[in-house]
Amino acid sequence: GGGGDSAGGGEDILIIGRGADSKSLDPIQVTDGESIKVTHNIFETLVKFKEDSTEIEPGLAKEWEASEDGKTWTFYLQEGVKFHDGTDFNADAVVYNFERWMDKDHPEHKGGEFIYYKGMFGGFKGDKGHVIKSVKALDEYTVQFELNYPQGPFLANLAMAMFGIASPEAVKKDPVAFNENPVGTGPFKFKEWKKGESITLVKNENYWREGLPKLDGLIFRSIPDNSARFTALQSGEIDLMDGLNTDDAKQVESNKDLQLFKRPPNTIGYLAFNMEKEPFNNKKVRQALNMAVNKEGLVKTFFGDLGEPAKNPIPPSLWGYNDEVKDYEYNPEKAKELLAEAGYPDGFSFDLWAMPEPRPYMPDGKKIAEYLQANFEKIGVKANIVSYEWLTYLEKTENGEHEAALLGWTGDNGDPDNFLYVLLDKDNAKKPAQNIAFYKSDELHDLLIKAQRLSDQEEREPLYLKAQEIIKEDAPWITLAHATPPVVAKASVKGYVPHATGSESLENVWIEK
Amino acid sequence: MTTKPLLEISQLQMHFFTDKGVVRAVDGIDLTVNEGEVVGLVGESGCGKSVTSLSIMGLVPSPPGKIVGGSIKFAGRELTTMSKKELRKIRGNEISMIFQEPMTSLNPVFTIGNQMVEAIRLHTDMSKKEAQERARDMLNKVGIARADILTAYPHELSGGMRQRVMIAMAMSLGPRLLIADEPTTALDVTIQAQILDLMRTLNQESQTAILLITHDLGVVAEMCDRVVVMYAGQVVEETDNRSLFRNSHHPYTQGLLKSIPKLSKQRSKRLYSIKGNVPNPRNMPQGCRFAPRCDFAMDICHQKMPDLVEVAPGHQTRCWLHVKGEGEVDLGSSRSTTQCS
Amino acid sequence: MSIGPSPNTAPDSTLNKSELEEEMVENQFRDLLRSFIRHRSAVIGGAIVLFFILIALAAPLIAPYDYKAVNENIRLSSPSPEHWLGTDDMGRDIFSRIVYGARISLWVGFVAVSGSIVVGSLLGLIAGFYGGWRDVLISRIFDILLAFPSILLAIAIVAMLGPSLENALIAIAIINIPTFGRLMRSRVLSIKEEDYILAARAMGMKNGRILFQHILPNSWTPIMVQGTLGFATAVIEAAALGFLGLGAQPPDPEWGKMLADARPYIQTAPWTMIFPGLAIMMTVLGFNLLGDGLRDIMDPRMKQ
Amino acid sequence: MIAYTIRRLLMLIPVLIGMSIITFSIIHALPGDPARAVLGERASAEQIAEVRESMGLDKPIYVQYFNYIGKLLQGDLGRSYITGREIAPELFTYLMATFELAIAAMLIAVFFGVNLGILSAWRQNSWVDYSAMMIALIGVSMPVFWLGLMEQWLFAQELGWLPSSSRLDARTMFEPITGLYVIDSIITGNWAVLGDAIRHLILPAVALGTIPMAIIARMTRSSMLEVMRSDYIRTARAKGLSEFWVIYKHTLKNAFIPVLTVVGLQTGILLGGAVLTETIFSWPGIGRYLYDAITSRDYQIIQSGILVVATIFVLINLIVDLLYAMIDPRIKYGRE
Amino acid sequence: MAAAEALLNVRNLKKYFPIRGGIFQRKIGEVRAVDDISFSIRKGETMGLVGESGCGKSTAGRTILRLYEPTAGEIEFDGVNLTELSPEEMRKKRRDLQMVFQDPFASLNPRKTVGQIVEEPLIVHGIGTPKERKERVRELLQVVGLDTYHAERYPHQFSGGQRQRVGIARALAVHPRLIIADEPVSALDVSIQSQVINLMEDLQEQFGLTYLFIAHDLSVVRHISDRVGVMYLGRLVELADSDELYDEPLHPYTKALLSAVPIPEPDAKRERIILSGDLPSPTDPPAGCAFHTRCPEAMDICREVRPSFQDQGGGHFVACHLMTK
Ligand SMILES: Nc1ncnc2c1ncn2[C@@H]1O[C@H](COP(=O)(O)OP(=O)(O)OP(=O)(O)O)[C@@H](O)[C@H]1O
Ligand SMILES: Nc1ncnc2c1ncn2[C@@H]1O[C@H](COP(=O)(O)OP(=O)(O)OP(=O)(O)O)[C@@H](O)[C@H]1O
Ligand SMILES: [Mg+2]
Ligand SMILES: [Mg+2]
Repeated sequence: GGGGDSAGGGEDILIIGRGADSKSLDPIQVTDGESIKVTHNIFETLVKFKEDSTEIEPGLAKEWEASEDGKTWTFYLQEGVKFHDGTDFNADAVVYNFERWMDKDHPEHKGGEFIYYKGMFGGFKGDKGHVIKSVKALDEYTVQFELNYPQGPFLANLAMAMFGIASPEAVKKDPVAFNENPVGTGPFKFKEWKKGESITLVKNENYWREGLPKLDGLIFRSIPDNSARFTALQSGEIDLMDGLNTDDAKQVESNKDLQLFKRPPNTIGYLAFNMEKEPFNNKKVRQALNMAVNKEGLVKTFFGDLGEPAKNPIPPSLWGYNDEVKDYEYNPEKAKELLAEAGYPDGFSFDLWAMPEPRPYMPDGKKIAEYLQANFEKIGVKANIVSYEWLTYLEKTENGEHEAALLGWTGDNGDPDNFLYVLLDKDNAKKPAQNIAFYKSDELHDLLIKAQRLSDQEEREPLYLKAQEIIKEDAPWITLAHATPPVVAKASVKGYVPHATGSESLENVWIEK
Repeated sequence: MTTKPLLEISQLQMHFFTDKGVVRAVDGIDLTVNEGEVVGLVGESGCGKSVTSLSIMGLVPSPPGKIVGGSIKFAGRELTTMSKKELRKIRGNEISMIFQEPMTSLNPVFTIGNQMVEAIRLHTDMSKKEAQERARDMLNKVGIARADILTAYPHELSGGMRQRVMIAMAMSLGPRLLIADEPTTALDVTIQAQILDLMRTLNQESQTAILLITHDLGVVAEMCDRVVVMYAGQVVEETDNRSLFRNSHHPYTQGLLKSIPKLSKQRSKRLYSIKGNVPNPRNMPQGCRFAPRCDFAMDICHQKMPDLVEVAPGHQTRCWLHVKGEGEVDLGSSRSTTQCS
Repeated sequence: MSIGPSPNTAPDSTLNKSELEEEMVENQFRDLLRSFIRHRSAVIGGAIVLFFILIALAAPLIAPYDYKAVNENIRLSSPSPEHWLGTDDMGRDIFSRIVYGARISLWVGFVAVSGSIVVGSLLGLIAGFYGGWRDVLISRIFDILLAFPSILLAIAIVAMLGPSLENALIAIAIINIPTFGRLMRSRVLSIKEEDYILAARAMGMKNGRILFQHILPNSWTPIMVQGTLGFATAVIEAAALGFLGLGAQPPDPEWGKMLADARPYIQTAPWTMIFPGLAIMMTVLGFNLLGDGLRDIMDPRMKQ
Repeated sequence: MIAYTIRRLLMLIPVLIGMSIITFSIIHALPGDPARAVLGERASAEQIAEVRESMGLDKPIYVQYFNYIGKLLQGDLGRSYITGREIAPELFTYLMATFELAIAAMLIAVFFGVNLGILSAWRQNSWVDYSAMMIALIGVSMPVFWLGLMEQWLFAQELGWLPSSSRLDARTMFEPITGLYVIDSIITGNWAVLGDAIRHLILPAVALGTIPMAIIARMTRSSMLEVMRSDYIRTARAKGLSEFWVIYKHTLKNAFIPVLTVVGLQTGILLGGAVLTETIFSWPGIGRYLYDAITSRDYQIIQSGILVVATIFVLINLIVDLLYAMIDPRIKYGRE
Repeated sequence: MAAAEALLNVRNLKKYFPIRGGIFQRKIGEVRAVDDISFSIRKGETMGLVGESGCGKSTAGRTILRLYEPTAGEIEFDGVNLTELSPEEMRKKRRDLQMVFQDPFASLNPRKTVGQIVEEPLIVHGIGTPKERKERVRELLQVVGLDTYHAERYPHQFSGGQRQRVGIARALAVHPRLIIADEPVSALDVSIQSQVINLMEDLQEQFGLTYLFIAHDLSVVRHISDRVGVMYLGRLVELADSDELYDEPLHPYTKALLSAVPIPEPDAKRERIILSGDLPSPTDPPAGCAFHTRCPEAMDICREVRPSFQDQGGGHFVACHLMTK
């Protein structure tokens, strides 16, 4: 690259290549991964996930305690922390943020959607399922939460990057423009946003953790095309990137100047049968189709080393994963027999819905559909591939307009409930449904509800193990793969640890000279 | 008037080699223009008048046009073999040309002044100012005294004025020969009268020889000293003005003269008309090219092409009736048979 | 009078009786055919087009493999005697896919262009012939459609109707309507002023007859020429939509979609990208050559 | 002329109203709910309903339309549904990126196109003519996205001569003024950035400029040939002018008029139609911006963006028409 | 021609074409192409109309046929006021009024065979069965001196003179009573021109046709016409019997026009009147007498008062103040 006013002149700036620009830099308004990747470095949460797991560690709160009934939580805040605009971080700031998020009448709530708040804490103030009753500042550095009822993953939720604490002053100044001028307490300060091109963050010199961040700045640069982005990495225009083409991974491995990271799998990609429709209301049909799929081949083709065949709906890195479950074997012959038993000796034809866009859990829905199509053809089942524009796709599948549809899920907070209940419980099979298989098993429902009410992980685990067996037998899905999204960096990038949730704060990263 | 030949064309053959075959647009014509003389070139549409004039200027589009024989001598110099550069020196300088369409012959995007000065400066070493002076003089001479004429664009002038500008431009370097290809055909009679008047004056004042191409015999009668009649790419008759109208020899010329309604005469019952049409230039009749339309055609006419022969001093005709002592025939008494296919 | 024959005064207009007899045999069609054959670009273009049409028709005979047979063991293999143009990321034979793809591209071109010709010409005819408010209205509609960035309009239409080959086809037809409409309108406007139309009126002819007997038959030549060129554009537009994932759906081996699918392998397997692109280019080139040639043949000014 | 300009500008109004109606209808016919687009894939039905209400999407379409137009008349392009940001400044940056690309492409196209066309016309029916026209024909036959990809493959990947994406090297810190980087870097005298900006421009501009270049070459040729056949060129030759002058003075100026139309039309098309090139070269331009808006159902952006692009398109055509009058004195608008 | 009854009476006919401009394309002026002309044509006679290019001859012809809607005035054809007919009535009426055009190339549809072209008026007016029509076409072609096998050919296969014959055959097909011939021979070569003129004269005799013959060639008009009208800038300036007009022109414009015609007689010595300047624009015709700007005899009154078109006796009409003095 050319020289010029190069910010790199002696400074350590990490340039991160990614597929799309951010939509907003106000973390609470953010629903897309690309936005979070940036805000994660500008904002901090009360508690946070450990660098390499979903365990919780202190963040802006150095300590916390919960009451016996789990309904009162008290957080003791770090002292001497300042927002990037120089204002103080304190209990009032925390209260302000939560009030803004949960109170629909709050002046700075207006015009925003606060989707994650609503999703994780059961609605807003006054809503029936709302978790947080009140947030109070006990003193300058102590905040107390009163909950309406105990919530198992409460802490894990608070650790989500969306709940980064923003400077009240900055928000008040202009709540809408805030998303273009984010002010947090994080290791990096917002500097510039060239729309569609790049976002530049610079080191927060007053960061409260000593010696951090190690870098002088971050540049998030959008390069939509995977190949182009990889080229840019190879030519040194960028230092680190995600979204690598499967087949380029080999090149990375053979290139001494590059290193490949695999983000711990936290996803599932699946093909859901609409069990409300013929012939998928027939278990044998679903099982037969399961047997028809050459999962190894599929993963090899589309994920390469960056994914693994899935037999369960939850990724293996999660607690409660049942490794005992045996997947359906790839056996077209047997599948055919089974199909005949089910009353379809000559097969049948159906619409196979495929996602129009790459998602983290499925790099290319349409191609995978094509692959499945070829697989099914071998047992006499004809799949017509159908696709809609992404939002339409979601809407239609939620309403059960499909016969069989590809979809997937990325975990939010490292809890099996976040996969199994959300995606497969009969509670969620009401249109518009998250359970787009419309799989309604009372047996499973009982297990999942029971596990939800328990707060002890050890007690919950066996219930989830059992649940996975039931699901495998009923085969509402073909579980296809758990993707391990790759991150490639120059060999000189050190201290980078990809996190399962898809974004991380980069204060520990440095560039070796 | 001198009789020194200025332009001598002999046996010129100019053919077009097109997709559909060879068009012998000009097929062996002879033509002489003496200094200071006005020579008329008449003939029906498509007989090769324009091609002849363009051949003199070296402006026939090539390909497909090609001079395949004959010579064009101007003031003793052979034009057909001359280099392009030398030819360009003569063009616009010693020989100038004006065209039929006054509306399209001037470049619409440049001013009159620009276009005139360009020509003047090209052939002289006048300064721009001098050239402009000369241009203005010339325009005055042709009767355009508008003060702003030099900065006017062609579209701001009427057809008659444009044609005057063309004449002024052509005359601005005092050419020895002016070729005028149907200069008034597109103009109205009253304007035509103005232009012809102007040309006559110029010819008399500056002794510029004029080759006047037209199909209007009236114009010929008024303007020319000598007349050359063309038919289907060939000269069929050449004589002085008076004897053309009084004593033409070729049946085509005679027919032509008789088929024009006369302004002076009272309404006559019928016009004479030459039967048939001009032959297809790709497919000329054998023998005399006029034979298929000729009321007096003999066997020989259909078989052999007659030569251009002198029937009287300065009077030549291409007709079998006038060779081998065939003598003149009184055409006036013949019936007019006019219906044709 | 300018040198060179004017359009209507083609030299053969003056015929003798015997020559007329000759020309009798040679009707206009033969005349056209002859100039067609003389015209190199038309012939080459016609040959390319014909070539692709034949390929499309005989696809099952020509294609050595099933165009949708997946085989992950031979994915991305480079051109070889078995797979002349190599295989794609699912191990499918690229040659076979391109051969079948010809069907799609030609089909899209044909249907989309016919659609826009029919609708466009009709609108243009009405606008040009009747004038007045109809002309204002229709011309404004054309203006509006033209002012839209056409590819975005196509994208929006496909987004509205859902991505599929049929919808891409509709979108392409719609965005090309003003091209034909305007051409037709200007043709009609100029023909309307021709003396033979005035003659038809003077003779007491009704509008409908004037329109269909006189104006239409004299307008279709430029429309057909433009149609051929439009065919080329339509093939590219279809490929562009396919490239954006808005055209043909899998497993249809649409060329643009093949290109999009091949994008990740631009470095590792460039052949997946080169050949479908060449196929598009050749087809489009064929139609462009043909259209150009036809235009020259039809346009007497271009005649030498 | 002024009356003409004003009339043309007034004529723009029905076109723009028509466009706004069509865009409005299309986007409301788009399946998929913008409210959902705001909320993402995990939204609940009642959330969506709420958002619809807050966005005014529950009102009858014509009410929505008039609301929109009302704001527009006050110069308010609205805010993005999804990010809540004001559209105008954002649109401007994207537009400038596209402008820079389109201008570069047109410069390439005009320079090569016109000269190729002249060469071709001048040496009509020679091998020079044939090869120039073959190049032009291949140019129009090449899908721009394929050409772009091939360029990337060859010049960025295989040869590594030029960068394959973006407008500037990511490490380059640069404060844009006009948003046209080339201009900005010249203004600020920042030559390194200028070089970088130009290097980034080359590949996409060539890809984008190829089709207009080919069209211009063909147009120039046929227009030159036609003019060369005209009477006044014969007059020019009859004056004894050399071939060079005949072509470059007398023919070109006349022949340029239809070429200008093409230039205007193509510039307009490039401004809105560079979606594919922008996608391939990661160029943050208006085409890509609108494409993303369409796929993410950002009604406001689609609506306002398309209107702006269309206005520019029509304005460019108006400018071209006015330029005619400069080249061709016969054209005096408004006096006809 | 004895005082036969008038077939066509044109009274105060005007045709103005609007000129639009300005911001709203409003009418900002008008071309007074035909500006108040009156004349009549008797059954069986040929009336000639001459004048310089752009003076409104064609417009007059077309307006009479209501191919252009008249701005004002009356056209009475055989007792019927054409201006009052509905479009459909007018369409039917066209059987009686036909037209022959100047350009034999442009006035025939290049995609129809000659047979179809000649047959078409018959179809349009619902005359005869297909078989009868074919027969009539054959007959018509013979009448105009073409061979019947020509019916199968296309116009481009004919020469100009032959095409003009086709145009005449087409006009004759429906047995019209009046033919307006708009410069029917101007595009033809002299040798062909005489063929067509002879043909038209023969047909007139044969079918008792009435002609309005428009031309700019004064010799041709003189040859064919019984009476001649001279137009200048949309107005009739003189109208008289042909011989009288040519021998005794009264209007200065007519005089100048006649004197300007080149005569194919090398020794014909004439007093030539060369007019200065060009035809003024019909958008902005001079006040008073339209000709005063070029008139060698212009007087003060000519600049102010438009002279009336008056009979100077014996049906010799002139619009000139010199006459009214
Ligand atoms: N460029 C050309 N290619 C082929 N044939 C041509 C070309 N130019 C002229 N001709 C032919 O040459 C012949 C003579 O043409 P020319 O223009 O000299 O006729 P003309 O006597 O000037 O006729 P007019 O009175 O109509 O001007 C015609 O048959 C014409 O068709
Ligand atoms: N459709 C029209 N719209 C506007 N003006 C017209 C129209 N037709 C004719 N004119 C104008 O009316 C005037 C008379 O035209 P017209 O064609 O009647 O003249 P003309 O005497 O037939 O001339 P020519 O001898 O050239 O055929 C001209 O100034 C012409 O420009
Ligand atoms: Mg000529
Ligand atoms: Mg006329």
